[in-house]
Amino acid sequence: MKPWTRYLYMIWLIVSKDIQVEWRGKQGVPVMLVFALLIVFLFNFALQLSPELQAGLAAGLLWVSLMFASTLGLNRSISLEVENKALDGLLLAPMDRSAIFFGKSLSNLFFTFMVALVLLPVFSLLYDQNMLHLNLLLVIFLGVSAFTSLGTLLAALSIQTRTRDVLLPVLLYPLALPILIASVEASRGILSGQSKFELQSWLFLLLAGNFLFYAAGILFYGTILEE
Amino acid sequence: MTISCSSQITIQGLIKRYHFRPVLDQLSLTLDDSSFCLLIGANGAGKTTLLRILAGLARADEGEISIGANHNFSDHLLRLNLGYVGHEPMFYNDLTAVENLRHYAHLYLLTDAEEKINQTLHLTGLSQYQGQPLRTFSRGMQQRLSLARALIHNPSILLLDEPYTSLDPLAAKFLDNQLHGLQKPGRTILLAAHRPQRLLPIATHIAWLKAGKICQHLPIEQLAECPELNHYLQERV
Amino acid sequence: MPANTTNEMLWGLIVILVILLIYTLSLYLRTLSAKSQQTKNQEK
Amino acid sequence: MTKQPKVLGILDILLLILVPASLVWIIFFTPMEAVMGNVQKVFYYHVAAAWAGMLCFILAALAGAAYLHARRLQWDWLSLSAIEVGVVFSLCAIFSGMIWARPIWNTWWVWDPRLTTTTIMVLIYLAYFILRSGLTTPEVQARLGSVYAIIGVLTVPLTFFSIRLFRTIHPVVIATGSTGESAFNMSPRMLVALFISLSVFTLLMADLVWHRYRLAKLQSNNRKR
Repeated sequence: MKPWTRYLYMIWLIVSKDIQVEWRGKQGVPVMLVFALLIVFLFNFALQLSPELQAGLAAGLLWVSLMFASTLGLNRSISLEVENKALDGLLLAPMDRSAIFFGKSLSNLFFTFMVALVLLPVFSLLYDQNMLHLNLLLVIFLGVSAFTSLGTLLAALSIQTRTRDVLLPVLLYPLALPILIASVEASRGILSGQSKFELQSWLFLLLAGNFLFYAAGILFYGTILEE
Repeated sequence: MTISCSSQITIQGLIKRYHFRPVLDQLSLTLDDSSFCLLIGANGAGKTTLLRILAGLARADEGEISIGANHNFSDHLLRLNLGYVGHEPMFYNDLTAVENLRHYAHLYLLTDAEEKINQTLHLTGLSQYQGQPLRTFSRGMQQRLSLARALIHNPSILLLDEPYTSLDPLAAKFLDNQLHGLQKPGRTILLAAHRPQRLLPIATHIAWLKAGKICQHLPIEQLAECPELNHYLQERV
Repeated sequence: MPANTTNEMLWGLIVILVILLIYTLSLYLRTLSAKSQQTKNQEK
Repeated sequence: MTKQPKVLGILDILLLILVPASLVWIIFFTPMEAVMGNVQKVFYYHVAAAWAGMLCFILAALAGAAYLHARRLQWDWLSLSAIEVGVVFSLCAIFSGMIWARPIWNTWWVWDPRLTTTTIMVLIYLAYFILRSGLTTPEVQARLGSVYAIIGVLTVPLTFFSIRLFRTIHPVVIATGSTGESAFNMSPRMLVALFISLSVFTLLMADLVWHRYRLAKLQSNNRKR
């Protein structure tokens, strides 16, 4: 097996293991989905959103509920590994530590993207706005990918503290703010019919975020996990 | 896909600090090929720290470790030849025993994964429990499965961190004759034990970790010549 | 005719100086307590 | 604990002279802004504070990288000190910016990119202290703190550009240029004032970080016993 295929194979092993555990326990995606919908209803009553006003806020609401839901997923994903110190098992495996980072962040990305795919039709119904654009899916993919890669990295930090995963939102949200802004603005642009060209700067920002956080993950995940 | 290299472990000047205190202070130790060494020492003497550093789970502040001729200790391919059993079983509660083992078999790039899984399950006497999720396993059974995980890729170096803790007498007996079977030429075993009495007949060497250093490292036969160590062992019965 | 905002100017500068002063003070106090802690340790 | 080094003493005294001198120069020797009046004079200290804060966070990230490489705790003390002083300077910049915005836009808070970025940086680095207090062993505190400090400083450009972009698309009601914009058509005297403020704050930063470093060293030695 050539080094590259072995590296990708390891990443696939971690992702498939996470999917297998999720399929068996069903503690991840359903919880995230219900939590996201809960957030939407809470905001609806809290902000007394009138129907016509809501259309503009749909993008913002989508991303805030996605952000909170994916935080649950990030915490579950890391506490899964720390439960029986299964993370040591991964550290014992003959692979570079960055493969663990890739595996975990891709599996987080996969679960959060699943939640997003279910949320979109629900939002379309709630705000009678067709939200099933291909461009929107691309923006959601880029935004969620940046958010979950940064989240995976910070979850490895927060899990080592005394309060375990309570600290993740405090560490994650200020750092992830640009990603949230870019994603909401890009989604709002797409929903209001702007072409991808007009949203170029937002997409570039999302790409930069992705690149930055994946690079940080590769560089520091090993350092964070090593004792 | 195993790298053939003699399984001699040499450690020089190993230092590891916690809260500024050097838990391991200029520790040096050489485990020659195919030896079965008992690592004894008081609680908090650094036995677990040493084993975790050797397993690549922790990083030494200073010092050199080389396994066989390979000096690049941090090369992750070296871990193909390393088995480690810690205090925790390192499995996923939602998966069954065989799924957990299959996960590790793939991680260690085994081509004959299924056959190896059945083999190690049989060796550790867990064949009939293989379909059950791990959360239903007792501490003893989890420990056995952990040993199966450490042996599945037939490593030439085996690190066991107090495998007897919280085992009932039956499981302890079971582990004894398994340890007997583990010894083979080309495999080096380092076992950290809290009460090493029962392991003296099996082991070939004994190393005493005190004050961050290996103060005694001698073959079992010469145990009589070191009264201090003997006294320490009597206390520990 | 420029607005008469001298007060705001003074307030702005004062805010910065006050924050810096408070921080320097806290730094000084913490150093004192650390030093006394150190002498206590040395006696032990 | 070693006695305070001579240079630090000189620096303290120098600052005791320079700070009031810079204030006098700003208040009396710079022209009054045609529209805003005197409040514009807060601009020099406001920009200098933001600049010193930014410098601190960059220094902290470099010290963090040095710790990860050399694993000497001294680097971590420097990183911690730089972040603490950086947060103080950023707070100075935020509050002075708000007081400056008050008479011009009669709102306390205006979503100006620079001001908002500084506020988010304060949030990021408050999280740094929360992370450190959640960790028990000093070595782990240093290692994870350094990683977080580096990630923190890497996201600042991203934060700044996303907010600036957000601003240009949703301009604030009275778009008379943000608090820093008027900095470019400055008379020589104003430039001198800006230069003085920047250098005074840079010296002040060095002084405070050095003092905080010695405190961190002292506290660390106390914990060793």
